[in-house]
Amino acid sequence: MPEYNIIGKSVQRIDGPRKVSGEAQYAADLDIPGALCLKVLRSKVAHALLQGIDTREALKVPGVVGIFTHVDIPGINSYGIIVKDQPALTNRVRFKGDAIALVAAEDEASANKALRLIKVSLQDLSPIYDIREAMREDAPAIHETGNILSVYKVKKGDVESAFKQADVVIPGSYTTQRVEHCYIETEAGVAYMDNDMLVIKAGTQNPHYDRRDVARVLGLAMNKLRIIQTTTGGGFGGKLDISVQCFLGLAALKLGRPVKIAYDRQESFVATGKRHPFFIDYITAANREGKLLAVKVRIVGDTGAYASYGPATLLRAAVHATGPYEVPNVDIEAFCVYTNNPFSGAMRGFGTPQMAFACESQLDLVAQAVNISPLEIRRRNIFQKGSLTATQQKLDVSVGIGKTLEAAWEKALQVMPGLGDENK
Amino acid sequence: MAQFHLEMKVNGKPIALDIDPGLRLLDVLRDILHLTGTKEGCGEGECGACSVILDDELVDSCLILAPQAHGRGVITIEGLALNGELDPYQQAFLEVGAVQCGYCTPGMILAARVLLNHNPKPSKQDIAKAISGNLCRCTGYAKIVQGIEIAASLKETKAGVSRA
Amino acid sequence: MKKRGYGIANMWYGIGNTANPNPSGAFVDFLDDGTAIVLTGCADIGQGSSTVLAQIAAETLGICVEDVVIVSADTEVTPDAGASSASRQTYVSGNAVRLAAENVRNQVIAIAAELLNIPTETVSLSQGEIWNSDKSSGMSIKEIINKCRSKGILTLGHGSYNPVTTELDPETGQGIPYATYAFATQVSEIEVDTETGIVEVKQIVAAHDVGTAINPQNVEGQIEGGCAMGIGYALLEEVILKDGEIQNPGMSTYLIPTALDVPEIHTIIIEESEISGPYGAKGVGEPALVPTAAAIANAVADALGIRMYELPLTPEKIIAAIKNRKEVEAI
Amino acid sequence: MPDLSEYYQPQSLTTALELLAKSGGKLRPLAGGTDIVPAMSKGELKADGLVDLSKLPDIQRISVDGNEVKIGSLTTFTQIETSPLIRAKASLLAEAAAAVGSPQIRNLGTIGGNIANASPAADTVTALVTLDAKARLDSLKGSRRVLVSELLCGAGKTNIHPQEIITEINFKIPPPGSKTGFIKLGRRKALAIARMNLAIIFNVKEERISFARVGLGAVGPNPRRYVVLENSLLGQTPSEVLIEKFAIEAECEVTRVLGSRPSAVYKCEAVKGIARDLLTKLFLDSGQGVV
Repeated sequence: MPEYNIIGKSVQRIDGPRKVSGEAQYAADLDIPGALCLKVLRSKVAHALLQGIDTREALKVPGVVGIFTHVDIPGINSYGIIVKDQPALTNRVRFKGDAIALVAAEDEASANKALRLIKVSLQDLSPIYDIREAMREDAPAIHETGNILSVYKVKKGDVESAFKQADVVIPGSYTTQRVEHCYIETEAGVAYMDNDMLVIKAGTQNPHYDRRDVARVLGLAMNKLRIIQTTTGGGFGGKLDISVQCFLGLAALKLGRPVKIAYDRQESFVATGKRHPFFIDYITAANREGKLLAVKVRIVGDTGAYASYGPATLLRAAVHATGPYEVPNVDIEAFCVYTNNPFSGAMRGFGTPQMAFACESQLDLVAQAVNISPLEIRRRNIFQKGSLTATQQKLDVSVGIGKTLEAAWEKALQVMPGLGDENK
Repeated sequence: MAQFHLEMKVNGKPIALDIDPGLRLLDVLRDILHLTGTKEGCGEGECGACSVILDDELVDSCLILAPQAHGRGVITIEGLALNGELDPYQQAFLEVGAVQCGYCTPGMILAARVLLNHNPKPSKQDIAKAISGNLCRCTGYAKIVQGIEIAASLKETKAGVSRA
Repeated sequence: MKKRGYGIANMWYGIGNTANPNPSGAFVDFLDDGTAIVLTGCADIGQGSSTVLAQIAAETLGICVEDVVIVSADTEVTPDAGASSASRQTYVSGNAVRLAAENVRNQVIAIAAELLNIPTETVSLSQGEIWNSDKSSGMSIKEIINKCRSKGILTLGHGSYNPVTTELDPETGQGIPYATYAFATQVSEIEVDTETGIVEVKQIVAAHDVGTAINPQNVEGQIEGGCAMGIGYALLEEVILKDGEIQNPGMSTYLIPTALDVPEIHTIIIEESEISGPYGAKGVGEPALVPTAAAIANAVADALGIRMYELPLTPEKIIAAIKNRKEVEAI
Repeated sequence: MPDLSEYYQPQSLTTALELLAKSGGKLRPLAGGTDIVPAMSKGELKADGLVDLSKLPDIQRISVDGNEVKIGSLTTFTQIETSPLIRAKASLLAEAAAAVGSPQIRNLGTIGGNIANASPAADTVTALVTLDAKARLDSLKGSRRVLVSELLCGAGKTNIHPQEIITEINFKIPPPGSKTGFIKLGRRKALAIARMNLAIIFNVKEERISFARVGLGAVGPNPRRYVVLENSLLGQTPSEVLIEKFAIEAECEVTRVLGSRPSAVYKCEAVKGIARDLLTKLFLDSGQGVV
């Protein structure tokens, strides 16, 4: 182990002093004199075609400076980190919360008043909230590509014959819930023109991606758009997607005036991505010594109205489905499926907390079936140096699972007196 | 709408303003006085990011109308550091790594200050209770609790320095 | 009646995007007064990446961390560092910053070797000085950079890094999705009230292999925060929909853990050095959360002797499961 | 931002009452504001104007008058929680106040506001109905005292007239030697709305329970006393068997009240847990909660 001067030292955070003093400026703290207030009109229905928007009454509200809809998008009206399927302002509603119109006004009260006066006529489409229904062949398609957005497979060996040879075969079906990131700072930002450069300042996890998609939506050259990340009050995956950026850019560009937007907590809930709810069917096979022989896993993830990070989440879930264990035979399929629910995207763990719940529950059930302890079944199956993963990747260096298992157990025995009793 | 003549002390300074009485204390602090260290997180008194000290007690500034603070004293995070020097609470938070995204930090530090004013030697449980109205999504609270413990000991050693 | 249970869960987590390029770039400008500016696209969203990148730059340049300024996440001046996601910034952007800093360091070393008339292999930078093997040369880094400037050489470095992965076969998924993996084990102790269905997490032990911990306090902070979020995931949190509409869009109805709901978390950092990582580092952001709910669910099953298949483990579900078992047993 | 056309901050009760009387129901009294302010900001509640009671003198006091405790209606939860008098004479009320929300909310929220808000789960209201507390309501026409339990008439509903202000809450100190306690069942340990709450007062004479009061909240539309449960304690000797019997009685009562409501399955079971916890504490901890 080389000796370092700074690596391995708990130096104080370089952003700390400004955060403890209250000086750190988060997006909503930015004060730009003369900035217009932006508000978004969001759909209250889940699935519909937009037939018309009448903004005439709303535009008469004193203080209202501009109202924008899908027809005002100068570039390509779609974005998304993986699949460009989400419109900035939509003409087809796919979930309760989809953005339909953007109001810019001198103050918040006028903007809110205008929101109430915008008349939207919609042709209802039948909504699909149930993922199994969405997967049916005759289900109405939420996007042109069909409702099954992606299927990922990880296969090796021969699972069926392993099941026949196994001493125990244990099935389990697991369900996980939709979760909100709930960072304490909600989405916010400001935008203004700096000569011919459009500048957007916002809380974000990925300014360079923002630049790519905002430039696309606004029809701007990428070098005419500057995204500056403001001090960001948590993300956890929820600030990877575009939220306020296109709205800010559109209004600043169209009106030539500085603009500001801040979601309240409710809008933050309604308008941004969630952790994917998963339905997991998991079958584990092992021999009587508790050595894993095979797993067969089917994962269905509800990505809601838009892809966001859904495909990446399901792919990662498939790749990690075995847990950190040697399993010679695997048959894993993961489906990322559209519904008319609020969209799901990236959240801390990207599909793996869901899989850990299923996989680790299964492991305890197998241990019980072959009458060994939860610790022992893990000891017998964890990756070692040289192990092959489900994708046949050989793990050569830095395989610390053996050490974490032993260290955690040793510490647990010390601090949890009750643990020793039952595992002796 | 009739304006309300609001007089209060903010961080020791007398303030007199004619305001719309529907403004929350939070709105006056942030939008009129530009004290943006006080954050809005939920708008319903759950997260505590907007906590300020009102006459020695911790309150959510999103839960009261500014006129309710009329004639009273308000301390915000900006009122803690003196001449640019951080106070013991702020120092302790930095030392133990109690700050991550920092959005809950001003409220947490003010909660710590109120606690230590009432109870100079709090137990871990006392601290957890005192910050139970301040939600943090980053830290898991452990280092915040530790920071407050350290602030308590710093305060004790620098009893004269404390401006509490 | 209150019943105690213990649960264990492991996890692994591939660092970086899955089987997809996810490069990161960085620039380093080493200035005449011995301070440095690092330009990186990496967004610090509270996890502490700017501090970690400053440490990596300072270590590589042989200066103290206070002499490094990080300019981050501004598309006009910083290179693309990809997303602050996939627990990748310490590993990927850390490598980019390390490479950029090494780039500059090598320039400084070359000039120093020339001036001191010693082989470059024995020259190193540390504590603001030029070292010849294990002895200080008495010459400061500042002096060398000044020399560079007077010769018309700017000490600028750039670096970029993309984790080594392969595509996955579309039918079998075979391939190398990630360059490296973080690992962890968590053990939880819980108490469940068989009448109120309330689960109280009493303690969590969390051992995480993060490779080299560049900043141990930050690593602990990530683990503690991850465990708290995992407790919420296991027991409290659920966005409830009715016909596609969120029924609890607020913090008074969508409940995350308070300071009183998070127990003592015993963190253990395991440093299984990763050869391709910056100074051996991997990552920790997401892994911190991944096994927590699984360990709690296993502990609840241990306490009750009933396996729960649906998250979150609400009091209602626990009571229903206990009743259900009683009915089954009665038959 | 709450849209207000009128805002008053009277310095005397008479002025406040005059304002309310004149407004013909348009003005609303504002106590701590913890419920009204966010509801108005979110547009869930509309009020043309407010009469802010925060500057009224003398309605933030806790005092004893003979065998009666009097609490000014604007007394905050924190003041109640930390009042030596309440802790000594009616510890269940201090415990209930301590169970409300968070420190910030307890510093602002008031006992009068908690009654007027009429939430089915209001923590201090469960304690107050168990104490048979009365509220004093003042208006220009005079004042009246009403049992808190009679003032409440459904979730979010009260019999308070628009011109009236709750000015005081009073209750008789439980008989000497009484034990009292409060327990709350919430989804988390702070900032939780009660799934259920339970308050108990009892007195033991010659080894038998001679006096008993039991209040439950978040079962029906308002917290109230449950005489059946009180009777199940009366005349009995505190024991583990009695705890068991009481828990089962509580289950029966909650089952009867909730019928086939979706929450019934859970609450019927859970009430046994909180009943057992609270009674165990009160029976076993000899010093606990003795008045």
